[in-house]
Amino acid sequence: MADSSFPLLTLTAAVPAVGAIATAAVPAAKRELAKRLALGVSLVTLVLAAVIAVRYDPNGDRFQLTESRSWIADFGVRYELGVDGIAVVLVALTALLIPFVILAGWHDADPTGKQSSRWRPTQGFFALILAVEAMVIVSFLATDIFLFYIFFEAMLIPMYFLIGGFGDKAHEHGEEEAARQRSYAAVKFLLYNLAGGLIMLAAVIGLFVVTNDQLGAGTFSLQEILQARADGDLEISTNTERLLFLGFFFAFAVKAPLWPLHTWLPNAMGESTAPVAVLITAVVDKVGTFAMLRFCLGLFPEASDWATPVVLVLALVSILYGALLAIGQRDMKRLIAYASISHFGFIVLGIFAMTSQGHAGATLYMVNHGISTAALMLVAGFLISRRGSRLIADYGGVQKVAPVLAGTFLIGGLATLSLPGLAPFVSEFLVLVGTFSRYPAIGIIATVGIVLAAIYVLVLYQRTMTGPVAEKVAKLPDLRAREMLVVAPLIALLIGLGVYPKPLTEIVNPAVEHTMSDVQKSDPEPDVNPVEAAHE
Amino acid sequence: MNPVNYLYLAALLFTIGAAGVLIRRNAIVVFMCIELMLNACNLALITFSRMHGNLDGQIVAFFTMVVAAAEVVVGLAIIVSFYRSRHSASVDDAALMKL
Amino acid sequence: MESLIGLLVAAPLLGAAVLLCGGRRLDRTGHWLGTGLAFTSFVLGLVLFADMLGKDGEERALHSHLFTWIPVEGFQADAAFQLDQLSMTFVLLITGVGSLIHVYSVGYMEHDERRRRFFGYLNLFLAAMLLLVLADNFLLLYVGWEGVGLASYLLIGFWQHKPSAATAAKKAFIVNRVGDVGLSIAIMLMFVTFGTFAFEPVMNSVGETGEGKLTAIGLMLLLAACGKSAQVPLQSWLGDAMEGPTPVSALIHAATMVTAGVYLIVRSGAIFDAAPDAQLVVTIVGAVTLLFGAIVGCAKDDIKKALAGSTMSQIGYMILAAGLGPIGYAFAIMHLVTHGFFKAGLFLGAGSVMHGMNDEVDMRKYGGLRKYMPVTFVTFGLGYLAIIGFPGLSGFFSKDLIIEAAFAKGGTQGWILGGAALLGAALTAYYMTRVMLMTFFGEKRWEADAKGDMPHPHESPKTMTIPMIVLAIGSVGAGAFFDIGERFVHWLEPVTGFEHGHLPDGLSVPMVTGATVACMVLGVAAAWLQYGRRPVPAAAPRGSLLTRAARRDLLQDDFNHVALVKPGEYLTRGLVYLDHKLVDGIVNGTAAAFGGLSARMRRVQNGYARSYAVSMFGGAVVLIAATLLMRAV
Amino acid sequence: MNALAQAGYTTSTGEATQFWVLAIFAVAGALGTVMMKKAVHSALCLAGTMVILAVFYLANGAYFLGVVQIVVYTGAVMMLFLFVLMLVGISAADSLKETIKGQRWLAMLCGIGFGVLLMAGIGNASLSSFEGLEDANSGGNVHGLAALIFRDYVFAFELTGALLITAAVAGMVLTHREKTEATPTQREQAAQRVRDGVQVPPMPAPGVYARHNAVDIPALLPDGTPSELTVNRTLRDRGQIRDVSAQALADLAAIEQRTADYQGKALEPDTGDDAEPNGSVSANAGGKAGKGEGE
Repeated sequence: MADSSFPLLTLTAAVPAVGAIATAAVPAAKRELAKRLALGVSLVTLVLAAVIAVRYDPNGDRFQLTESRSWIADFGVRYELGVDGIAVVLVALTALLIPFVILAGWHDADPTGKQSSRWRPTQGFFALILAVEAMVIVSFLATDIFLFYIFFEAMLIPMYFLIGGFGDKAHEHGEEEAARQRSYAAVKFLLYNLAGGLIMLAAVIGLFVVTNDQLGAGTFSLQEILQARADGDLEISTNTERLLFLGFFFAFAVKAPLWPLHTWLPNAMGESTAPVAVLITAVVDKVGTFAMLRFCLGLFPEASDWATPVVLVLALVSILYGALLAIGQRDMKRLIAYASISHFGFIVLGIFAMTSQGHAGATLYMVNHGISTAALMLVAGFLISRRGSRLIADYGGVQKVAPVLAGTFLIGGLATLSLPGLAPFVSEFLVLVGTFSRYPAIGIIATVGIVLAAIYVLVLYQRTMTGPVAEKVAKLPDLRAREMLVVAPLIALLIGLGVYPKPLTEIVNPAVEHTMSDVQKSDPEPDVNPVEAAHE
Repeated sequence: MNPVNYLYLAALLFTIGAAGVLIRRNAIVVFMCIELMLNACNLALITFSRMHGNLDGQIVAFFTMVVAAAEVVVGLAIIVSFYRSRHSASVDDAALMKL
Repeated sequence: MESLIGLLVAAPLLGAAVLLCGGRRLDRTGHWLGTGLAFTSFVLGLVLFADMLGKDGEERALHSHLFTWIPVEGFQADAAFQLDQLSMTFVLLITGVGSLIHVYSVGYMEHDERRRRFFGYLNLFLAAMLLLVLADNFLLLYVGWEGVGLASYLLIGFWQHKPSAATAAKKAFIVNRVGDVGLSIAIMLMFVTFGTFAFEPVMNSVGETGEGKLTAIGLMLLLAACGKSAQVPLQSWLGDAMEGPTPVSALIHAATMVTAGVYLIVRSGAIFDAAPDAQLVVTIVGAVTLLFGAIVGCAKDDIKKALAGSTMSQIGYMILAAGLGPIGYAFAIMHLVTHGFFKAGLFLGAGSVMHGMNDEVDMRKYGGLRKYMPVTFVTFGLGYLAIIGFPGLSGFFSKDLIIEAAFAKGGTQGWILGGAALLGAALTAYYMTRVMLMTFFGEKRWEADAKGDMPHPHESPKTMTIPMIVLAIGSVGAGAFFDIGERFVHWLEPVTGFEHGHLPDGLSVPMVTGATVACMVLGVAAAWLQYGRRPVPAAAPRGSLLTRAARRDLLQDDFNHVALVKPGEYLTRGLVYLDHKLVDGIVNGTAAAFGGLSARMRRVQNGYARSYAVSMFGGAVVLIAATLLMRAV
Repeated sequence: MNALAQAGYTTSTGEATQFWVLAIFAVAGALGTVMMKKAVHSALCLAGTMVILAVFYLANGAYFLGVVQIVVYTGAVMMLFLFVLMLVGISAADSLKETIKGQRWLAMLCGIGFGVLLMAGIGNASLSSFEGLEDANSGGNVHGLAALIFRDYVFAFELTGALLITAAVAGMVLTHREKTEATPTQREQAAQRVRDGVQVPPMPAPGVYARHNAVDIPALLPDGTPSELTVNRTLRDRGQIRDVSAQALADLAAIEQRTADYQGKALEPDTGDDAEPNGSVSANAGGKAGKGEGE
């Protein structure tokens, strides 16, 4: 598709940004208005994302709907946006999840009454969520590395306030302990990601220097660098390339998070409210894995190849380690967090398996994991908000008093253990096949992860939902209309994408081929040429 | 003799002055040491102007003197008012920057 | 016709969706809707069957390609169906027995307020099971495979308020997951080896690859089969699965789901034929399990657990047969079908007994029930005769054929396997006679249940008795019908292939048959001596070491507990501790170190202008030094 | 000077000798400025150094600046310093004992390092060649300067003018003390003294009972101990109190001895009535404290 004069991508990113400002400006008394405004804005963004997905032509150029303006001319920094197939689905995922996050957090930020009337937590909460959405979308769209970097880091600020300012009040040791844990989690989140970002900044500058030396004029433009590499104008020396790769990868591994850089995630997800936790794991962290796929592999193919063994082992450790720790948790939100760590391990595995199944699987995995974790975590959040406790031990027999809640929880859980027929299975199996076809041993070990997944999900379900009804649970109301409105579409998506993922794969496949050509890899051939099935 | 020696002298005086600033506690003496440093600079400047054969160095030295005079006025005034409030002229008594 | 295949799966799936999402308004009519849809797919199955009979041998297989499921570079997964004779057999078994059990459940679950959901789950199971047997590639089969696992999980744990039920359900799912690992690895291996995992291309190109890979694939498939069909070493879940409602035990854990493993092995027969080592392992697993299950069945006082042991053992027979290759495939399936009839009948009978006895399951508290529930007695008795292989009834034919085939394998292997099969036959006779005697004969040993009211046994309602009667007819006649003129074998031959086994010299068919009957008589006699002549003690005697071990399922759970569960718990606890102390500790330690460092460094800020001036001056010195160095360089 | 024009590298031996002689004194003066205990001596040393520098200016052909140096610095600025010294007086700040740990050594280290580096820098700056100021000063040094100041540097010149004025104003503002309330009348002072009870009578005059009444000699109390209250506070701060009490006591003892001899009896009973003067001493001490607060 030709470079359209109409800046659709900019608009998509600008709408939530403006919406955030508008929401923040709503006067204190008009709390409901702020909520509705935020919801409306997020829906508009969703529409725009849908338009992008429609306008995107799978068989067209690699980057489409591109926009390019000069920004900081002296350093060749440009305001460059563009989408490839992977970015399209991830932008769609983001735009899709935010309305649910907002709906689920409808009452999370209502003022408790203790504060003065000028206190406007609600406005702040929803404004911050929209701000995060805007930044995430830009970082998915940016094809200029410096632009990406800025938003990759800027994301931390609203997230910091969302975690530290609007945490989960439910804590075994009471309110002020909760507040303490919350600020600890927020600071931990910030420091980890800042550390990663700092190292990445060094690498970004290094890349600029390299391009400056070799291309004459330094550039941050992904497309230009890829072009130059393809034409052989840009020859990065092995050591430099490896250093730069490590600089980028570290930041993404913190964000993703990969063992052993993961410990911020359980704190952050445990202490923040369920919608914010979804925001962290389903939206923000995806930027990390996405960036691995786009920047690490795209810019430094040889270095990626060089680092592959180590990264694969780390991913494998994450898978098993996360699952085992999930089994050992007493707090359901922390359990889901560790489960996410395990899933991120799968995603990284798929990325660095360097097979097209692995890459397609990893991309689908990002989407599916987003949806499934959102479903599970939001339902858990509803449950916690009813009972006021995150401890698994405080529950039991919920299935008897709130069957619908229990049912949705079970479906979310089954999606998390990637039951065939639900979306995550497709991606997980693709990742496993992709890994197995190049590294059989690692593939087999990773497959053990599906047993562990079954254990932590079913143990969680058994302890909370089945058995005799625990006291304080007996009076729990079932899901309300608003909550159904949040959960039902997610479940529908899980089933729909599980049965018919073709629309996604069609968008993703060409981008995957591009990435494969970036890393100059081709899939291993089967021993026996496949005999075409009669009915093909 | 090469006039560079003037520069050596200036350097020496400047150093002595600086050391004085660091060592003495009496604000007035500290001030004198500063004046000493300024004078050392002036000597250097004037030597330069002689070396380069133009008067700009002297002009700068001239301005230095003027500024130094102004500085002395203000500085001494500060010392006086400080003494009024603290009954002391020791720079160590103005240690409010301590954490 | 092809389009009907889709409908076959769609009907129960629709039922599940409607019943589970429908809400309370369906509570009154829901169960009939579920039953109706089950029958719908049964009728569809019959229609397709008739159509299939219209054609001759090779053209009977139908294919219908719905849509491309996962299209990724170099990876094509289709949602496509394949209906050949093998699938057709299963379709008829599943839908037929399934429909009957739906009807039975209408009566059995009458007083359960969650009956609607129960039927929803049953329909879900039917859909998944049909998908499993109709899929034309292993990945789609995998979907059905885990689908039935899910249904089984939901139905075992249907009475979730009972912690034991919830635990049993979880155990069943997780153990099955272990098997699923095998299946998925097998699929990956196929993909890597053949570049595809659809049945036809894989089976056609088996010859073009090495035996090593085929053996690996075969073993992985066997692992999957062990998980699903409760074969050693993954058998531990089946006994606990009896926590579910009895119709579930009848349908899922006797007739259909647990036989999926046999289907898998027979379906991928080509692979096993090319990998003799894998085949050998299959036969060994089968033989071991058939003895294991039988021994467990001999010691259980819980009627359902005793039947579960028997199921395990009978499936052991099937796996053994399937491991024998083309000699045995047809017999395995045949025994599977007959077993589907009589074992389902037996379970339904047990359910009917429990229905009359306030859900009492301990056979020591039964006794003399034949007077009170005649229909149950007769149908159960026929099933009993069938399973012990009473001449003329279906079990006789199918089991006898398997034993012959086992001997026909030839050599020491043949003798060992055949001997095991014979021993199994004797044990079968023993434990089934034991069940029969303890339940229906002797004097009554009823006790008041926990709520203190005495059971007054009565015959079950028509909705329950009719299915039992139908199944009883099946368990009487099916064997003869199949075996006469090798009808069944010829029916399956185009799919599984068939070759006549040749008994080792010194053995002849009548001798084997005679031996089988003799073993059966021996078993019955032993049981009668122990339980028929003298009264059964109300409290179980301590018994021999073997008995006690068998009561504890031959210590399988204890083994798993010691070998897997405990270490796992320690591992997770240790990791949680490490994650907190080590990984997190390093991070927090760094933070603390910086804090302390800065606390020391602020001492420099003593507030004296002069010391600040010194640092300035020092800075100046450094700068000058630097400049000079720069100029010097 | 003309000789100097040809020989572009060295200066006349006269200047050389002058430099070497005076330089020594200049350095000595500078050192004195730093080392002298009393600020007044430092000031004098500094003045000396400045005069020598003025001579060097002249030798370097900066006639105008040389004169200005003498007039402005040695004249005005140093006088200003002495005035302030007189105002502030001497205080404990004068002691050369270092109070900050390690300060002196650090200062020394930095100083030496700085000096060495600076000299090294000058050393390898290869400033061998230089031309004198003959042609620059051809029209007279002052004219040359004036031409520059009022043409090239006129703007800076204006600025410095503004700066000077500002500085003058600042000096006034800083040292000026606004009188907020009316000075208390004698009556009010008396009432105040009675109200706060300490030292009700006026301060004793210096030198009472003392040999002579110099202003720096404290009065002696009846028991002969000196009362610091009677000495001006500034003198007290400077510690410039001449204590003659010992001698006075000796005299007292001698007188009593004489009386004793005269009456021919030993002097035991005298010790008993020391209580009252002791009391007065303590009262004085209190009064001193009271005065301290009153300031």
